[in-house]
Amino acid sequence: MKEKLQEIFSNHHGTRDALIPVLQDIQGEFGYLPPEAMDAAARFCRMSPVEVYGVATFYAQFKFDPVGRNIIMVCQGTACHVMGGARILEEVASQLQVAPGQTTKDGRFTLETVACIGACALAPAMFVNKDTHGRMKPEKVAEILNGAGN
Amino acid sequence: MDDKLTLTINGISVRGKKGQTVLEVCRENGIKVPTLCFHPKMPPYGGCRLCIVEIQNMRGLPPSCTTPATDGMNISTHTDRLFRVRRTVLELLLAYGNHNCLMCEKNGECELQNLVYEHGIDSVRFKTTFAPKPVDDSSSMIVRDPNKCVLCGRCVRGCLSVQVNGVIDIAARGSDSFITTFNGGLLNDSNCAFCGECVASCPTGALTPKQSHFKGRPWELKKVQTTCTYCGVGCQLELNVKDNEVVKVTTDPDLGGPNKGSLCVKGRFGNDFINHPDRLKVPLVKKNGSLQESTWDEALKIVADKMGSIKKKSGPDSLAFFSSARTTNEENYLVSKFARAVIGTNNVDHCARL
Amino acid sequence: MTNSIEELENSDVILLTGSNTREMHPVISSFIKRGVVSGKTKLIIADPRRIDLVDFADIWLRQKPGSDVAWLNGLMHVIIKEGLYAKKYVEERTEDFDALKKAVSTYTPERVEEISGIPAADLIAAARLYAGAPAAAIAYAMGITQHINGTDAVKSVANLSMLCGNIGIESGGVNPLRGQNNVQGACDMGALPNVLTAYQSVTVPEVREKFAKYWGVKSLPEKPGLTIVETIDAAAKGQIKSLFIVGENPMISDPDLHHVEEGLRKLDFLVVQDIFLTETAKLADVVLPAACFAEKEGTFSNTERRVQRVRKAVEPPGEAKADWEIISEIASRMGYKMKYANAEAIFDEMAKITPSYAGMSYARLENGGLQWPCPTADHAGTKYLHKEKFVRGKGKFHAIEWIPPAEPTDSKYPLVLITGRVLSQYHTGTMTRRSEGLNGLAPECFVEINPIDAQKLGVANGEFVKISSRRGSISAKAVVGETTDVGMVFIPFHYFEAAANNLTIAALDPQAKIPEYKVCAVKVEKVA
Amino acid sequence: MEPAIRIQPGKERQVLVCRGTGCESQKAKVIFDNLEKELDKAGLSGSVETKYTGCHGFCQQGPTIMVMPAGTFYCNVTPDDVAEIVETDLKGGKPVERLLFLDPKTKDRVLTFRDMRYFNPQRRIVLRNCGFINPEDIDDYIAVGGYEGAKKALSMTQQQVIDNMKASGLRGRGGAGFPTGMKWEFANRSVADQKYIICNADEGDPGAFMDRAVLEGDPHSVLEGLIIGGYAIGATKSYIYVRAEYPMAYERTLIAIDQAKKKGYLGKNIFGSGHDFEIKVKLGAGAFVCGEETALIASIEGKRGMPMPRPPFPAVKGVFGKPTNINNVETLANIPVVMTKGGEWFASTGTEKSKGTKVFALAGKITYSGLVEVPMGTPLREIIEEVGGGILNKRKFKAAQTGGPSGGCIPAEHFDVPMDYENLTQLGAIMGSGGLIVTDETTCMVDMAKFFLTFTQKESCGKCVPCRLGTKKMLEILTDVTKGKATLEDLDQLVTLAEDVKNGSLCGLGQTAPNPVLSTVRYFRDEYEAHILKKECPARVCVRLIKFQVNPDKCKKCGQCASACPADAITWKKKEVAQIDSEKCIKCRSCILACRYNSID
Repeated sequence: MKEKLQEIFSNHHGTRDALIPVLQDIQGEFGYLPPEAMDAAARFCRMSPVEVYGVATFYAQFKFDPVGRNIIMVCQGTACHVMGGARILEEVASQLQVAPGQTTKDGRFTLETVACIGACALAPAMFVNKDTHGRMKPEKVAEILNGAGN
Repeated sequence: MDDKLTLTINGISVRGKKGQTVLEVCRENGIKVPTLCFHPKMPPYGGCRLCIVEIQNMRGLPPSCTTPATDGMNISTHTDRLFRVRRTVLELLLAYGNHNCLMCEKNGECELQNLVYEHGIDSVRFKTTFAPKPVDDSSSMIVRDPNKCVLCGRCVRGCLSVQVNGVIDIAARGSDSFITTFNGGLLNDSNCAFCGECVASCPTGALTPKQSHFKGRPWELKKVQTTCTYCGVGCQLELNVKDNEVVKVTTDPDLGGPNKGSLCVKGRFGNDFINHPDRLKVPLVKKNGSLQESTWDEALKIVADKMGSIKKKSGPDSLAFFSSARTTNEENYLVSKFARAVIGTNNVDHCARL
Repeated sequence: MTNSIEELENSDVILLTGSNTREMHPVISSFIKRGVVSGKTKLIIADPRRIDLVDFADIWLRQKPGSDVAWLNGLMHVIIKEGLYAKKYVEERTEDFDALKKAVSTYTPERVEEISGIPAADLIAAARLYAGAPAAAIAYAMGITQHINGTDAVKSVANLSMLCGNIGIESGGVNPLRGQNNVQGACDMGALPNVLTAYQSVTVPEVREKFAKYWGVKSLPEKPGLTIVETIDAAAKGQIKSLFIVGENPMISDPDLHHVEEGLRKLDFLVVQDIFLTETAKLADVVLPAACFAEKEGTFSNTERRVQRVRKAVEPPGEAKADWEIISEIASRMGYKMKYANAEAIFDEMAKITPSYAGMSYARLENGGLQWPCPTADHAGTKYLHKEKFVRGKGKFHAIEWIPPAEPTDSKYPLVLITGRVLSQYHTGTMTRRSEGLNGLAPECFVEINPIDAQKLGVANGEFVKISSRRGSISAKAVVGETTDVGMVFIPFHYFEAAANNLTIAALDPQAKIPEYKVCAVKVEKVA
Repeated sequence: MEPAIRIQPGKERQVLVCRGTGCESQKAKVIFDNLEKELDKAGLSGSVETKYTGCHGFCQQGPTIMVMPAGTFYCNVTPDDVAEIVETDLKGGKPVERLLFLDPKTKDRVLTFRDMRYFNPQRRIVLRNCGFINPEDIDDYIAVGGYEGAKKALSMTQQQVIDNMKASGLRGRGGAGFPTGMKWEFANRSVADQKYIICNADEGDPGAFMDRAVLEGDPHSVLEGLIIGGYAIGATKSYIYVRAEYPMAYERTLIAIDQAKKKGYLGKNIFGSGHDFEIKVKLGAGAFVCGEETALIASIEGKRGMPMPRPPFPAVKGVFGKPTNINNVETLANIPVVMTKGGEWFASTGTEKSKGTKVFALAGKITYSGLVEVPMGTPLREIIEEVGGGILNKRKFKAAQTGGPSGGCIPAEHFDVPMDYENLTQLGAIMGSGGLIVTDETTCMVDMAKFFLTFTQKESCGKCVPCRLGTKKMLEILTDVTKGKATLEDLDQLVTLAEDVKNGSLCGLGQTAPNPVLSTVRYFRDEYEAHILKKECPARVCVRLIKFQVNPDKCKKCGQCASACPADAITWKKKEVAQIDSEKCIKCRSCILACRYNSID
C-alpha cells in the first residue's frame, strides 16, 4: 500500500486543497478508503487524520469498506422516481439480498443509489459499473445482474 | 483614521468600531442576543441560528456573529419573526436529544437550559422520535454523551482551531452528523491529549469531566482563581471547591494570564492529588531508624537544635538548602533569606537545572 | 523568555529546538500550532526525536544528541557567508562580531553534517528560512541546556538570534521554556548559590551590604555556595552535614541515583518538607508536612516573567502548613525573628529590595499579573526584553567551539540515551502519579527504540528490556517506533520503580553545573 | 438557430453520431465503429466524413444519427442498421424510411430535424453546438466561430465587457437568477493580489442535466465563457467544479483545456493579450449542497462542504480568502454569444426581465423527454404539448415541477404561464436550474413532496439547526401522511415548520427545501386531506393506503393488469373484471401503472 500511496501523492501538491482529489485517487486504487490511507493522506495534506475523516464522511462518494467486484447503481433522481425508480431499487435489493450501501456476501456486488446521473430521458435508469441500462423494468433486473462479471 | 461606526439597534443609535461583528456591537452596548454556537475564543460558525437578526435592506435573517457591522446599519434583534425561528430551533434541539436536566451534570450552567427558559418554552410541540446513541465513557477524564450534543461545533473548533490537536471533527452530514474521533473510535483509543478544551467549550452536558460527576452542583461550588502548579506556562484556572475539596477545574478566557482559557491535561484533570489520602498530615520524626508521627513542636525543636549545633560545630557552609521550583516566590525568598541571614551560607539551590 | 508566549502566534519563523513542546508545554504549543495553521508562521524544528510537532514543521533537522553547538554555528556560517544577517543591527547594537565570524567560519555545512548528521542542504535551507524572516523566535528547553556544553549552546542560540536582529523585537527573541511552575520565580528570588534576588551577585560587596542591612544581620556570606549536584557530591565526601530540602525529590530527579543515595545517607541530618512522603523524604530524619498550591497564598513567576497570584482554595490536610510558615517558625526558633502576617507581607518585603519586582504588589497582580521588569508602581511591566537596547548596553557575541559529549558510545554501551518527560506525568511524579487520570494515561516507564535497533536486539514492541549504563540498570517496556533514530533510545525519568536517572551521568556543564541528562551511553538487552 | 456546419474540405457529406450519455449507453460507440467500417467497405471514406458529437437533446429517441448537410435524422438506430443507412442513404441517396422519426400526431415520417416538432419551437443559444460539433476537437469549435468572443473581449476594457454583459440582461442560470453583469462588477471592484472565477458544474438537482450536456457536447464554450469572465473581473485563475457522477463531462473538459492550452488560449499571455489565465478542474465528491457557492468554495479548499453565512460574499472573500466569482455552466455557455453578437442582440430574446433562452430538462410523464432550449417566456403548454409531444399514454396533465428540490409545481390551471423568473416565483415554483418534471394523474403530490424532502434532508449539510432537524421533522410528518397516520394538526404543524425552516435556515438549500411541500399544499391540499381524512391516496402511489382491489365500476376488463403483474397475483378472463389475490400481491404497483383507467383502488 505504501508504494501505491506514494505514487498517488506524487501527482498532487501536498496542501489541504488537494485532499479530495487525493482521496478520490485512493478510492480509485483501493475501491474504498482504508484507514491507513486516510492517515497517510492527512500527513500528505498537512491536516489531522480526523479532519480527513470528517471531510471523507461528508461526501457521498467515499466508502469506508471494501466494495464488491461489480458496483450496481440505481438512480433515484426525480425523473427516475416518477417513472418507478424505487421499484427497480427494491427489485435489485431483493435479488441481491442487500440494502443500498451494502456488498453481497460473495463480494460480487455492491448496491448503491445515486441522486441523478443526468440520464433522465432514460428513466428509470440503473448502472452496472460503467454500463447504463435505461428504461428499466423490474423483470429486466435478473438478466442484467446475471450478465455482470463474477 | 476614524474607525467609529454609528448603527441603529432596536431603534436606538449606538456606536461600534470597524471590524466588529453585529453581535460584538450588540454585546458592547448591552443588547443581549441569544447565542449557542458562538464562542469568543473561536472563529465564528454561524450554525445555530439563534443570534439571527433582521437588518434593513438585507435579505433573510443573517447571523449577528458573522455579519460585519457597517455604518448606518439598522438592526432589529428581538422581533416576532426572530423569536419564532429561535423558538423552533430550540424545540427541534429538544425533540432530537436527551435533555433531562434532572439527570444532567450540566444542570445549572447549561446554555441550552438557559435559552429554553429565556424563550418561555414549557413543552415541545413536536412528537419526539429520538433514538438514543451510546455514550462514550471510555476515558477516565471526559464523558461524551452524543444524546446531549447540539452540534454547535464548539468542541471541534476548540480542538482544531484553538488547541490545534486534531482529535475530533464533525462526521457525516445532515441529521446523521455526529462528533467523531478518527475512524469513529472511542475517545480513549484516539490521539486525544485530554486538554479538556472541548469540555470547557461545550454549552450542554454532552462533554463533562468524569471526575467531577456527582461531586457538586454548579451553584454549590466556590470558584477560586489561581495559577496552575505544573509547568512554567503559568496558566490561570479556577479551582471549584465544595466542602473543602477541589472537585473540578474550570477556565475562562477572562481570567487573564497567558493561557487565554486553555489548559493541558495536567492543569485540567491533574489536581486530584490534592485530596489524595497519602498526603502528609503531621510531622514525622525518625526514631529508632523509622519515621514516626510527631508534633510540630517536637519536630521543629529537633530541626532548630540540630541545625544550630551542626552550624556551631562544622560552620555554616556545612549546611545546605534545596529550595523548590514548585513553591511560591515568597517561600523561595524566605529559604534564601533563611540560608543566608539565619545560617550564613550561600549553599542554596533548587532544581532549575534538572 | 525574552518575549511573551502570545507573541509566538505571530512569529514569521519559529526555530524550536530541544523542546517537546506539545507534551511539555502543551498550551504554548497551541500558540505555535495556530501560527503555523494560519499560514503566518514557518516552523523549523531541530530535535533528535521525531516529536509530534514535526508534523507542523516546514523543516526538521534531526541532529545527533550533543551536536547543538555545531549545527547552530553551521546556521550562522551559512547566514554570514550568504550575507543574510542583519548588518545594521549587528553594527549598531552588538560587539565582537568578528570573533563570532571567525569562530563559525570553520563550521561549513559539510563539516556540520559530519558532526550532527544534518544534511547540508537542510541546514542551508533552514538558515535561509530563519534569516529571511522579519521576526523569528527561537524557543528551546532542556534539550539544549542539559549537556556538558549547555551554556555554550545557549550562548550560540543568543548569537544566532542577535545575528539576525531578532532580540528586542516583537515576536522574536530567545525563549527558554521553563519546565516547572516556578523555576523562574525561584531563580528570581535568589534560590541560587551565587545570587540574591533579581540576580544580584553575592560577590558584590554593595549587594551584600544592602541585603545585610535590610535583613538586619551583620554580614552575608560572600563565597558562592554549592549547586545541587555539587552539594550531593560534598555530602558524599562528608563536607555537607545537614541538608534541608523543600519540595524537591533528588532521589528521582538527580543524575546517577546511586550516588545521590550515597550522599543523602551520609548526612548527619536531613530535613524534607513536602506534601507527600517522597523517595527522598523516606531517607529524612525529620519530615515536615507542607501545604500544596491550592492551600496557600502567594505568587508564581512563569516562563515569560509573568508574576501571578496563587490563591488559597481549601484548607491543608491535617496539620500541614504553608512552607513559608514552617520556615518562619524554624528561623524564629533559631533566634532570628521572622514574623509575617501573611504571604503578601513577604512579597512586599521582597519587592522593596528586588529592582525588577519593585513596582509590583498583590493589588497590581489582580488582572493577569505583571511581567518583570516592573521597576515602579506605575510601570506596566515588560512584554519583551532588550527593546531598543540590551540591558548590558551592547549585545555581546561569543565565539563558541563545539565539544563532543562526555560519554561517547562504544561497543559495550552502543546506544545513546536521551531522557525526558511525557505529557501526563510531571517531573518526579510526586503529584501526577497520584492523579488517577494522569497516571492512567502513562502508568509505566518505557524505552523508545528504533525498529532497526529493535530487530537487531530481537526485541518486539511491548516486550520488557533491560537498559544498563556504567552506573546502573533498569527494566522497562520497549516501544518500538520511528520517534527515535537508529542508535538512540529515549526514556522518561518520572518513574521511581524504573528511574532513568539510575543510568544518567553526573557530568556537569562547567558553568551552569547542569548535568548531561541528554546524552549517555547505554546498552539494551532482552529480558530472558 | 442552426450552427454553421463545417464539413472537412474535400468531403461532401458528414454523418453525425450522437454520443451523449443517453445514446452512448445504447451502443453509440459500436454504431460509430460500424459506420466507419461500412463506409470503408462502400468506398465512401473519401467523400463522407464521420464525426461524433455530444448530446443534441433528443435522448428519448436515441441513439440518433444525422446526415449533413441534408439534416436527415435517424432515430433508435441499432448497430445492425448502419449497413442499411450507408447502402440506402449515403450510397443510394434515399432516406431509410423506417428509421426516420414518426410524428405521433400526424403519423408521418419526418425527414430532417428541422421539420421536427421537437426541434422546431426551440431556439438554441446555449446548446448551439451540441450535437453538431465534435466536443473533443477544438478546431471544430473554432470553425463555428469559437473563441471569437474571447478575442473580442480581450481587445476591450474590462468595464466595456461588463457593460456589454449588463446590457444583455443575462441572469445566472444556476437558480437564483442574479444578473451576471452585476455579479462581475462586484468581483471586479474587489481589490486583491489574486482573484478567482469558478464554473459551477455541480449540477445536483436530480432531474436536470443541461450542464452535463453542455460540458459533454460543447466544453469549449464554457472555457471561453470563463476566459471572458476572468478577464472582466481580473481573475487569472479558475476552477471548474464538476460532479463526480459526470465522468464523460469531466474527461471532455480536461481534453478541451489541454487543447486550449496548446493553442495559447489558456496559460500565460493568452491570445497574445498580456492576460494570464489558467483553469483547473475539480471533481466533486457527491454532495448536493456544494452547488451552494460558499459550500462549493469550502469543497475546493478541501473542507467539508458546509456553507458560510454571507456577508462576506464570495466576491469579497471567496476561495482561499480571495475575491471569487462563480457562474454556472449554462450561464457561461451563453457568454461567448453575448460577446460576439452583443448584449442588445441577446436582450432581444425573452421577456422584459428575463432575457435570452432557457434550457429545460424535460422528463417525467412526457412523451419526449430530453433537453429543450426555448426563449424565456415560452408558455408551459407549448413546451409540454409541442416540444415534449404531450403526456405519456394520453393521461391527464396534473402539474409540472420546476426547480427540483428547491422548487415547486405549476398546476394545470396555470398551464399557459409564460416561463420566466418572475412568473415562476409568483406561482411558488422557481426557475431553478431548469429541471422540468411532468406529472400526471398517477403521480401523488404528497409523495412528490416527500421525495424532494427525502432528498434535501439527506443532502442537508447539518450545520444549521432548522435545516438539519427541521427537514427531518417535516419528513417524519410527511411520512406519517403517506401512511395515513397524520392528523390535520400535523398538517398545520408541517406548514408552520416549513415556514420556519424557510426563514431560519442558513443557506439556499435549507431556505428552499420547504418549497415542494409549501407548493403542493398550496395547490393540492385536497390530496393531503384525502390521505389524512380518508386514508386514501388518490393517485394510488402511497402503498400503505392502497387496497389493491379492482374497482369493478371502472374496470374495462382489458387484462393489462394481469399481464403486468410480476407475482401472478391477478386472475383475469376475457370480458371479466380482474381479481387480485391479496396473498400473492407484493404491492409493487405494476398493475396500477399498467391500468389506463385508474380502476385499481
